[in-house]
Amino acid sequence: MTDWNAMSDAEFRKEVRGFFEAEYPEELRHLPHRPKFAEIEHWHVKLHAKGWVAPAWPAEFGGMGLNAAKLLIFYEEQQRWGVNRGRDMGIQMVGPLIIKFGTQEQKDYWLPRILSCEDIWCQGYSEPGAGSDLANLRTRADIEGDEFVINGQKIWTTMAHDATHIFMLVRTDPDAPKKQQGISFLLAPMDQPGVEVRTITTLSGETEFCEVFFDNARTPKANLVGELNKGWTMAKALLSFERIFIGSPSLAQNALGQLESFARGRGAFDDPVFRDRFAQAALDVEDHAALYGRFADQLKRGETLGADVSMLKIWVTECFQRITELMIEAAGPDGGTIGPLQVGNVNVDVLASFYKARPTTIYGGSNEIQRNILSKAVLGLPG
Amino acid sequence: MTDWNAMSDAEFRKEVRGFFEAEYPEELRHLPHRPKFAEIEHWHVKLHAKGWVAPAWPAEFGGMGLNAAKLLIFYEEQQRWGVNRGRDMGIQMVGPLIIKFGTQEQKDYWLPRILSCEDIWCQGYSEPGAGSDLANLRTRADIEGDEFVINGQKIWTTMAHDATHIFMLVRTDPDAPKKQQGISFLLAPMDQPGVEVRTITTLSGETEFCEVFFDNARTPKANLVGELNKGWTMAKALLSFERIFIGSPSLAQNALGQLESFARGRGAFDDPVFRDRFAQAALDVEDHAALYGRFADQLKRGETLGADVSMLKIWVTECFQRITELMIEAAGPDGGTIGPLQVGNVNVDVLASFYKARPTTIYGGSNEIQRNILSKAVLGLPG
Amino acid sequence: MLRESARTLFERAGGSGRSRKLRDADGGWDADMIRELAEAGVFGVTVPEDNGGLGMGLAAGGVIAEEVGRVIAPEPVVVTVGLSLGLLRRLCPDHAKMEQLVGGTTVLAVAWQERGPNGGPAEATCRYADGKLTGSKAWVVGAVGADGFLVVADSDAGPVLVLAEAKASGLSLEKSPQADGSAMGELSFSGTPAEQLADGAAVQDALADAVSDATALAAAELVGLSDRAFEITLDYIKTREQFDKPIGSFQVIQHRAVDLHVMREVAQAGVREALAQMDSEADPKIRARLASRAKARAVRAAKKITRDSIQLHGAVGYTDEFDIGLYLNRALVLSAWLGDDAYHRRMWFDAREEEGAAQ
Amino acid sequence: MLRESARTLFERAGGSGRSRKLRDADGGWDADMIRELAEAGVFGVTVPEDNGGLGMGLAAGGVIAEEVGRVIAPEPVVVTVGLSLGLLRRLCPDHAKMEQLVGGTTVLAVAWQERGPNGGPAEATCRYADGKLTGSKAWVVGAVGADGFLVVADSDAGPVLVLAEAKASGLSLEKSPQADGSAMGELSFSGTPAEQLADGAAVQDALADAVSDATALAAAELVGLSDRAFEITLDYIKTREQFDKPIGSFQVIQHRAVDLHVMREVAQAGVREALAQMDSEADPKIRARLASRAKARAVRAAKKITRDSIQLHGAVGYTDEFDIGLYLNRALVLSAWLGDDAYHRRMWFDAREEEGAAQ
Repeated sequence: MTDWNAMSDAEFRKEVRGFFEAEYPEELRHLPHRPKFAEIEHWHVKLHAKGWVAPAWPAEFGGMGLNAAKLLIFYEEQQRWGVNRGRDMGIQMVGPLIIKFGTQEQKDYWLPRILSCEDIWCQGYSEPGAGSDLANLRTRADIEGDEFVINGQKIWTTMAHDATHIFMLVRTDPDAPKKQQGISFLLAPMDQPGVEVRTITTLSGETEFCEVFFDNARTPKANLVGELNKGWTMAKALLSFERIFIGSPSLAQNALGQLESFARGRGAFDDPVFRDRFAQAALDVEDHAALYGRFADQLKRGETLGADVSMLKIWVTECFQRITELMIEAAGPDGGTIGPLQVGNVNVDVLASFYKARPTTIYGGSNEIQRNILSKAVLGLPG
Repeated sequence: MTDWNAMSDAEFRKEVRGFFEAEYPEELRHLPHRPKFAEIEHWHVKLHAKGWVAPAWPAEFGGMGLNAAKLLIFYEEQQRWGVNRGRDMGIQMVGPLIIKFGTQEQKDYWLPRILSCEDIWCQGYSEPGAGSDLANLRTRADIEGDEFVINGQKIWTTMAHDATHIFMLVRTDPDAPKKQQGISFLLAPMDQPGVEVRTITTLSGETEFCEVFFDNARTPKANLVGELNKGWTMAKALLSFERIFIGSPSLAQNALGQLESFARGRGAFDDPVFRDRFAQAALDVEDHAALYGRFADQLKRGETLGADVSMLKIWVTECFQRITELMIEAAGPDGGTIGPLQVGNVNVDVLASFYKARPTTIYGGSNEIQRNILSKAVLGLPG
Repeated sequence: MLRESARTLFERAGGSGRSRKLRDADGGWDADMIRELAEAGVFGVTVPEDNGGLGMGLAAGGVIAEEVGRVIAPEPVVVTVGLSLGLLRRLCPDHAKMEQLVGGTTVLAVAWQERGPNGGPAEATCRYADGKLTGSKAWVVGAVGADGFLVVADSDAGPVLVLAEAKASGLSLEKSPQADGSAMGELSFSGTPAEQLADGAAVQDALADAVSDATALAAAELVGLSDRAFEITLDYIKTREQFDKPIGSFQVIQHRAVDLHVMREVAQAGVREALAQMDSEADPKIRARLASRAKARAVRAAKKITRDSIQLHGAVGYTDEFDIGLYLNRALVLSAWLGDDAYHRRMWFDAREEEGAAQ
Repeated sequence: MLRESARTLFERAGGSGRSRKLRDADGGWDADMIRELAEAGVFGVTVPEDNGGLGMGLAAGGVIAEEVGRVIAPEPVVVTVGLSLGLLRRLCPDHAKMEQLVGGTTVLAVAWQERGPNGGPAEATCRYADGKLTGSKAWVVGAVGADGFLVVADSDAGPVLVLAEAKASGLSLEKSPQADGSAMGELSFSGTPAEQLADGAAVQDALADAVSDATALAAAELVGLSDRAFEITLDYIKTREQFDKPIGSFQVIQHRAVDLHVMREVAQAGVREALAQMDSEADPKIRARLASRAKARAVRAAKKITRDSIQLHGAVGYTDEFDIGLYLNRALVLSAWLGDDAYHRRMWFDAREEEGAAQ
């Protein structure tokens, strides 16, 4: 087994880049939508054979065992080449959860199935009454004999209609004094009569999000991860890496690249006002990347990231939105047109970018929630 | 006595304009600072002789008795010609207070002295701990025999160092259950041992604002206006006309005119980016004026203005600030220079405008407070 | 009066729910609604009474356009009032099509812009000769469903306005799907027979004036749209609870709502004033400047209000289930049509400079 | 290390209180402080060790400039490190003035821009012939208090860099008072004797590079200023009470504080990165682009942070008694000097296009 961490950063980057460039299917580069598993299965098989499905997992569980520095390089190269992340909820969320809090039996059973994508996972956190206020969740799981019986509803469950399993936060003690208590982490199969999935159509007509209804759905007691009623603390512990990931400059950088080629093709740079606004957006992204680098360096030095990492997400998602708004402006009379707009030999789907940017300030903890967090945890403001 | 209200709007405007253009001293036009009384006394004498000192007061008390429509015209012409408002706290604030809530004795004694400027008034509302939260005021007035004994401190008292009298909100019942209760309206002479005035230097070096300290200062009980402990309600009742006045487009319009002549002189309009930002600012002012006109029409129809008039102040003060920021931008390398900058035969004091615009979002109820008011009183938002 | 009757008409027909259904069907409009609008006098609002209209003026048209915007109705009200009747009433007020347009028995789309090689607007090259059109036209709003096209083309005698029937030979229509479910048309003519309605400099003048009308009316439509989008959002933040209280009780949400409210009020006042001033103004350049003022303001307000409304709705705002997304999408289309805010700020400034220089 | 020693030096001398005292005195600087800074190696930070400097580079200079900004010190650190030593170390590293500048025994201001008839910048026409200068120069920072001037002028041999002593005959200095209490100078020369230090194209190249250095260092100074202005404001909103609680407990105030915080962090990261990249870059055009990136960001952040800080302080922020106004005023001066954000965005974009075209 290769010790990737022993390589120099440059060597490792070359290795990763080489593999992606040689092996990643051209037609899957920079996919504009989240694929169903069937669409990317041929790529997953290659990745699995290479042993690269789970870059962050320890090698003993079948991962690459990358340290933070190497992991960032891996993701940077993935984004650079437009490699789809695949159906990676199992890899990113459930796997680390089980590795950290699971029993030996849970590790032995679930981890190989995640790597092979025999099981495909979705994440059941949000509920209609528990979005920004996640701890307000009401979906209940009551113990009956050897099983949990689940009743309630999850929402914004990404790709639930193409998942075999769901990992979820459920209320196991409705009488706990604080609502953050009495929440547990549960795994459950989707293919059972008590589970119903409905896709949600977004305002751009996409159907990546779902509602999941539980009507006496069942899962064995063995599928409780960690201690009963301790799910909230575990969920928070999982967020560390997620928080820098969601603040990465890549989405904004890609959009900026698209904006630039589109604007150039359409002659929008002839307009000094447009140039000024482009320059502002480009500098916003460039300086964000500098700040991102500061946090990435912290990770590389093995330090834990504090709450201030949230600022990356605030800044970059709002940049991303402004960039896509400039794309619409550059499109002029075509600014309301759906689908790719041709300029020279480039196709840019202006509205797709605009729509993609919209929810980024809402999901992953809305930017308002992030500002609340920074205000209290970083600036130490009262109340 | 002329019945101005019987005139057509056009006739009246002509009359007012004619008088200002013929009589107003050229050297006092568009004064950049608030004058001391001595500086404008010669103008006041003319105005007093004409009977035009108090346009809004009823004719029986020596005013012009203008209705809302005529009053707006009067103020519009005043602003157009750059006629200084004079030391008008007595006219604008104390007079109407006494007319509405004063006794016959108070009317007979004070009103003529206000008109002649024998008494010059300042307004004692804000305190160090009572700015946005005005009802929090702590300056006390305790009855001792025939007098109130005043102890405490007022701040931001405009031109107190050039006033003979102060009208103030004071706490007369410290034990009232709500802090809005137990506040009274009091008139007091400044020229006594218990009153000390200190000017406040602003960040631009001006000294229009003062602190006023009361150390066992005295005023006769007869100087209580209205009922004891009912001052808060009276203060609010006085605000109606003030609220549209503070939202008038004139400050922003004047600044825009200065910006335009400066930018033209300096060649800033050669830059399309500057043109775009100028156009935005100019349209912001133009459309604000349209909205202002809607409220002015309401007044002219004799309607009372609701809380939504606050939106004028929010919009126009923020416009004003943006315009003065553009002036600094147009000044380029002179953007940090104090005093008038010459362009052609025009002198524009860029920094003076910038400084003047700064506190407009703070005084008269900060824009944050205005937004709180609109949110609750107009939009009906809870909490 | 006009406002109330237009609002009642739209609300009775189902309000924005009707618009959603039409979008889900085929993105077209409702012929019955066209007739009802015609009966209410909507299409003839600015047409002189002698020509069968109400003879009221652009400000009255703006009132109607605001109501169209409030329910995001897909019917081509602004296209008809501003463009097709805007051209015909100026160039050939006695043509039979006038009555049909006012009466709602026909719809004509207007085609005058052309697309250049880089995809953006370009010099017009479409030709009319021997009764036939050759060339192409882009960004034709209302093209799908129109009975015919008013086309501005070049001819040996200078600019001409011609009428081509939708089913004329040699005419092809390419549809470009829009965010709101409508389609914009790109027309190609190869020897398409067309009737000449007018020629000479008058055509360019009338076109400029009709485009000003349509621009100002589109601004009014955006004002109505923004107004309703804000109402929907205000209702939502009063009821949606998080952390055990309505999100509208959080100060940050409150102040943002206030800012949107102020923006819509400024937009409404500014746009209405601009339209009223256009009614008492004959100079086409000043009318164009006023139209630019209106559109620059309306687009700016509508963009901000609809985008912030999505954010204030949170995740549900991003779903098709909630109406607010329909308003965002319609605002995208109306903002792009006839020039966005940046474009109109430029036009406004240039017009102002020109007036200043002329003085 | 460098940061700590600079900070200690300034704090021990009285921090921003010292700067306030100097402003109230005559708006000049403190000769003792100049000497102390020189002893700490500040002026020679980018001067090669062979010439008596620390040989560290621009990023290290930026660290010092940030500390200057934090206490709004009036000493001409950026003028000396960026401009006067920036020119001399490139053009005549062995000149005696080098040692004096590094040693803090002399201060030279640099004059290269000229004012045109409309008051804005214009083509330079100042001439040097027969050992004498004739003409005028504008926007000379540090002119009051400088022992001499490095002047870029035209001569028969092309551009020259010359040195004129402050007391030279035929030299007059007009002071233009600045918001921060300092004075900017306008110089007039009529046959003023001056020593030629360098000539030819090298002068223009060195000037361009020195201006890039000074621009980037001024950006760093603004970063330090913004940093401290935000700290002061954060402390204030934690303690100032209204409605019986600290104003910093209101959500609207909190979110605004967060936005300012994020802005200062982005500015700090961006400016530091730009300076570090300038250190490993030889191409003057790329260095100019990086300097523009830094200044555009720093000015934008400083404007927003100092202006919003006044608002967050409320009425007291508008008084001279509170320090926050000093930061606003200093930010005004540093923003205008060497180009504001709009100017540098334009420079940045143009440089980027040129690089793109060259590839």
